[in-house]
Amino acid sequence: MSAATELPGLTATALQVVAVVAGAPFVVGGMRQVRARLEGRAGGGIGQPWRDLRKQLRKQQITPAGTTVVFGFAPAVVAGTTLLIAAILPLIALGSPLDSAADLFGVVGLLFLGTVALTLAGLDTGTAFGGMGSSREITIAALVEPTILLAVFALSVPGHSANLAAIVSATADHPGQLVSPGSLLAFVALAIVIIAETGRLPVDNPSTHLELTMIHEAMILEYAGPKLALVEWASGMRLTVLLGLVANLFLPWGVAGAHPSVLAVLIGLVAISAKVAVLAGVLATGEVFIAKLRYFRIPELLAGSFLLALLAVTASYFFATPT
Amino acid sequence: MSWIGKIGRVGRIVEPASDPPEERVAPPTGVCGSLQLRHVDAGSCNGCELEITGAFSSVYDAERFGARVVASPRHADGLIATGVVTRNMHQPLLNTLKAVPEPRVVIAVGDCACNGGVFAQGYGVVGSVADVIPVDVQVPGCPPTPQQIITALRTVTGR
Amino acid sequence: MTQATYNGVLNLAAGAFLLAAVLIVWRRELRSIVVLLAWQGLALAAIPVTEGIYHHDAALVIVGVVVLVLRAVILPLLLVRAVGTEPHERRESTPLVNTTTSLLITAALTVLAYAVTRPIIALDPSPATRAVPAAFAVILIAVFVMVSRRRALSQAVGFMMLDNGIAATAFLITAGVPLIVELGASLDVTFAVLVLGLLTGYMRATFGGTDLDQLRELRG
Amino acid sequence: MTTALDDSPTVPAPDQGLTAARQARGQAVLSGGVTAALGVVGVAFGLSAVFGQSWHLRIGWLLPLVGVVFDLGPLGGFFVAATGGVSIAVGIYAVGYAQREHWAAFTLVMLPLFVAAMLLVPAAGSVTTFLLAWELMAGASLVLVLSEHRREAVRSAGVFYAVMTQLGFVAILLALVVLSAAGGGDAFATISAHSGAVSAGTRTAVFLLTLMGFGSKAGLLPLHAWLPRAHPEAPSPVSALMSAAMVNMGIYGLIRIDQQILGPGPNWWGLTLMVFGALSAVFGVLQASVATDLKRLLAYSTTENMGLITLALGAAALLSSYGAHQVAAMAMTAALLLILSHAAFKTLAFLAAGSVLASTGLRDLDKLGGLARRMPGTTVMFGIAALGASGLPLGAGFVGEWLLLQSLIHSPHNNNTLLALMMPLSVGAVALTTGLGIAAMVKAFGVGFLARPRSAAAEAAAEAPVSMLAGMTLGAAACAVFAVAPVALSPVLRQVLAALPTVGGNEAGPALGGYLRLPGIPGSMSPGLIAAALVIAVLVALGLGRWGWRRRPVAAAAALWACGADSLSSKMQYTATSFAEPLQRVFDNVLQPETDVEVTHFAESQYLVEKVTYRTTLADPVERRLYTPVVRAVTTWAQWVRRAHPGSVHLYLAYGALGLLVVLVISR
Repeated sequence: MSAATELPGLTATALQVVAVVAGAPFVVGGMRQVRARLEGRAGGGIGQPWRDLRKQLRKQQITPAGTTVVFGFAPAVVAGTTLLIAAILPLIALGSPLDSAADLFGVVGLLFLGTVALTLAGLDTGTAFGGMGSSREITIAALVEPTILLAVFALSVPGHSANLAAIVSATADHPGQLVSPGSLLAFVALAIVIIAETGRLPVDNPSTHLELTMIHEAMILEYAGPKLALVEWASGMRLTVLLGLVANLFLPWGVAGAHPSVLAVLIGLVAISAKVAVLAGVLATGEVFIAKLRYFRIPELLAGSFLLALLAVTASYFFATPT
Repeated sequence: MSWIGKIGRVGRIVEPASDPPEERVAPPTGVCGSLQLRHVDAGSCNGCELEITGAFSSVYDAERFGARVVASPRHADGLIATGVVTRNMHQPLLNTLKAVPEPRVVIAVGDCACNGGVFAQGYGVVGSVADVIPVDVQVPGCPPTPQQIITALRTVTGR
Repeated sequence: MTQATYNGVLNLAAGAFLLAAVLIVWRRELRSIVVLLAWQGLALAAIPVTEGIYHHDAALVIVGVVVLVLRAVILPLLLVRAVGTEPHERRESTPLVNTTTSLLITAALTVLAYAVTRPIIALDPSPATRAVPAAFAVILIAVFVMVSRRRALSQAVGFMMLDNGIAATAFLITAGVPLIVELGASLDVTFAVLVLGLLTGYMRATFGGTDLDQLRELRG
Repeated sequence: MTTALDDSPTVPAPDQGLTAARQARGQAVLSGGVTAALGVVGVAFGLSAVFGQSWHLRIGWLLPLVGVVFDLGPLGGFFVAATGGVSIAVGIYAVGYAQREHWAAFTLVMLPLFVAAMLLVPAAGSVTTFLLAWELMAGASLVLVLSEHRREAVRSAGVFYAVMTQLGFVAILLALVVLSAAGGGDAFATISAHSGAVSAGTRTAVFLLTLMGFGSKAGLLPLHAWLPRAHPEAPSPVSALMSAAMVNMGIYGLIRIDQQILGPGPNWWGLTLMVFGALSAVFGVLQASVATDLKRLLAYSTTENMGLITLALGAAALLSSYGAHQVAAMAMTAALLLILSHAAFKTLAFLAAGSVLASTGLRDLDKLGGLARRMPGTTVMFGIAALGASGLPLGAGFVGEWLLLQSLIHSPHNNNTLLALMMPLSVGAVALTTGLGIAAMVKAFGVGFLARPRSAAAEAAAEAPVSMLAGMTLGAAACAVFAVAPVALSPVLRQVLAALPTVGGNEAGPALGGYLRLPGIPGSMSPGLIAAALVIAVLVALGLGRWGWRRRPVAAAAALWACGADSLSSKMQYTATSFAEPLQRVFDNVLQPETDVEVTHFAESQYLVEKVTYRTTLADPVERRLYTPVVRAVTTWAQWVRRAHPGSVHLYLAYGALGLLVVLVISR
């Protein structure tokens, strides 16, 4: 294909990345705002995370004694993997130039690469809390992996491929598959593991001040200024990207085609923003009603989601409706 | 489900915001509308702690002005110190201030923090917070009301 | 209704049916277990109603409505009444098998159900029979619940799940059972639940709890 | 022999110190050089054999009756090349290691012998030769394991290893004897020619016996127990050779005998392989994730990887028995890729662990830490190895595991219960293995190399000498190639696949181009492109982080945040034990740890705690459940046998006579 036809795909991808980078803080702010309103407060406003980021980016950078390059580069790696995922996923348009370079397994791998980078940074500080957070985070990650891969499996059965564009377009072509038990179970399982992986309630409390209850926060206690900004930004982007992934896997409407027109790209942008906003709102609303789970009850939750994913696979195998 | 109904019935309980105070401390660069604070109890009677808790509660909601209390001083833009500085808390207070990245503010809350209050010249007391570290904002009162604390915070956040 | 929607709704009902069973294994609060049971009754009722509408069979629809009223409304209400008034009765005190293990066992049972019902599907691969494994899995899970729970009430729930599963299998394999049979079965269950309610009441009066382990002390 | 064993590894007296040192240096260079040279030869022969140049050699006089037959085909060539590659790295590394550790001359001699034996095993063209080479390999490795025989742990490990490897040899011996009897010949070629005539019963017997024998060599459950004992106790270069090259011989045997010679078997063969593979993978990685001994952790990770490879082999066999040749080819490619990548990163990991051991004398992760600043080179090397072992993108193991998963999820399942049940479960097993593998490797790298030293020995660590680093660099380069450009391997893999009857023809395999494309399935992946894109993305992220840097105050270094206290002691860090404690709790009923907590109170008041001692021991449950009873039974039986040995010559003569009589009567 010539550069002329290739261009829209690239622009759409670039727009995707820019949208995630710019939008992630707003997603976080929106969720905080929803929570504040439900608690009867006024809240800091949707733009608050952006203000925090801007301020952190202008603050002094502190290198704790005895930390190595691992600690220094972990934030960039987390953010980088997330940006790459944002470039791969079909959020706005299908034809990402990286689409054939990494399928859903690759995306999961990149996600875990970011997690591992941050865990190593937590261990690198050599503080008690850092190690504690890393240990907890890696344990949850290890237990999340089976569920997430089985969910991928279940999703890849209808489209006969783990390639993202293939899955999305397959769902878009046969919306009937959405009401099949397989995809419903897969949706629930995926939702649980995404909550666990992004450190939301009931697995982790993102707004806790008590180190002993922390998981994600405990790993980044030593970060200050710009590096902290990068970490916070990255975790916001992770959440955004994963919400977008779920949205387009199960509601693949409004996604532009491989070689879209400008209008289609705009529609795609609006659509994904709306979907992510709705999902984030639902997530935040749900979080108001639940408390953090005891750490050693989390395996129950993950075992349950594993079971759901397994059922999803078997269901999508056996319920295979003659089409 | 009944919870949602309850939320609907309760509605907004936050006090209406008064218009921002005129006089401003020179805010740390970049700190416009966003202020993370690490709280240090240098030897307080916990009266000020209760009021601070109130200031960040649903009723006064300091968060709407961009102020937040964080766990790690590395994440903070400054300290919110309460109580007279006791001998045992002298060094920890200095350590905590050292751990806060520049630029940083120090907000002393309560009479004890400002001038020693009733504990001044106590045998276990080093002095007021201002005697130990440079203080940018002082919130008098024993204890100060949440409203006063929020006003002080707003002089820094500028919202 | 078209073939596609029929497939979709039937699969959905079967899936929800199975999901409810899984969640019943997962949850511990007796009250939420009962609520889940009501949802399962709803899913169960959806099956004959769908088939009735699709095959234009009025009797099936009526059966479905009866099932709906009985299993989604009356029996859960009875059970809710039976749920103890004192707070420590509200939760299933630690089950004999811990939750994680029982979830994994449930997975194994489901897979087993799918495996053993292959011949039935192969016999006549219609959408209805293709949903049979779910129903069969619910039967197995129900047995497991009855085995692994302590409280008399959650055992009653298990018993009713068992009956739901049998009914669902019947609906799916034979295009619906006669109205009178269904009524008889449902009445049996109703009486069973009433009796259980009474029993639990007496047990609570006698032992101050319905932990079935304490029944061992009845041995002379 | 005795002189060699008595040759004590102590620093010689100062007067002839120089000459002795020079002599030791010369010996080390010689031994390492020969090893590396053997490796080069192996790679050369192996590759040439892979690309169709088949080597055939018969030495009649070396063995009576049958002679020694060497016949190197593509499959054998693949394994010879892999072994050779490992040997090159180990040989170079050994030059420095042997001097540093003052290896005995005997060990120096045995190292090249061991490599030679391993190179001969896949080259063997007849049953007798195979058994000869196999026994040579086993013996050499045993002697090398015992090279630090003065430590009690080494001796017990040696005994354990000797018994298990010999039992495995017996199983293989029986299997091959039966096979050659049924196949009507000693040469593999003849047997595979007549393999159609072999009866089903014989095939089953051969399969089960080989599964036992080769499985024990590959460290599959439940015959894995020698691995976590022998590998930690052996000198690290030897551990690398054993763990990266020797275990592969078990896999080679499984492919060669059961799939190439016996041809495609019934589908329960594949099923059995898958089940044992999955069990070994999950169990191995579980033990690795709670292990605190660095080399023991790596040994268990070997069990895990061999399990994954066996799982892939089984999937290939099962799928091809259902006629899904393309997917089967994918699974087989995954197996081959995993073999190569495992060889690469496991060599590197053991060598890095070896230089840590040499410099600190520590294997216990709970005492290590802070090596990143003291041994930067080694740390980077181990990091690359750990990344490869964790199966993440940019790691050596990623491509193989990706292919394995793809082959599992794309297996045709319609109207086939077995596949429809087997595949999701195996995907779950593989996924759990990957997840726990990540945890284990993060623990090994993060606790062992990052953070602050947890003991004086770790505090005093120093970087390894150049030759050791050079050896490791080779391994690291291999890891990088497998991780980023598996395209380099595609011609080799295509040749090997073509030589395997069970998976379809030449074109069936997945195309390992710059893009990794699956045959007939919309699915592709490009590790190189991912790597490049990730680098760009990280740079972009760094750019985001520099936003507004002009307005910042100058960056500063500060002490760790100690919650207001003055300093953190390194005792406050998380150790490997505490790091793995949540996992140990979650998998409590699988691992069955024995923990006991003693709380001693002050004499004055029982409310004041003086000290708390927490002790937890993680014995291998399989070992405890399975091996202990067997060993007990054997010992009791041995007691009975001893009764028959009163030591009187006449009685022994009588035994002989009786035996002769019996034989005569029977053979009448």
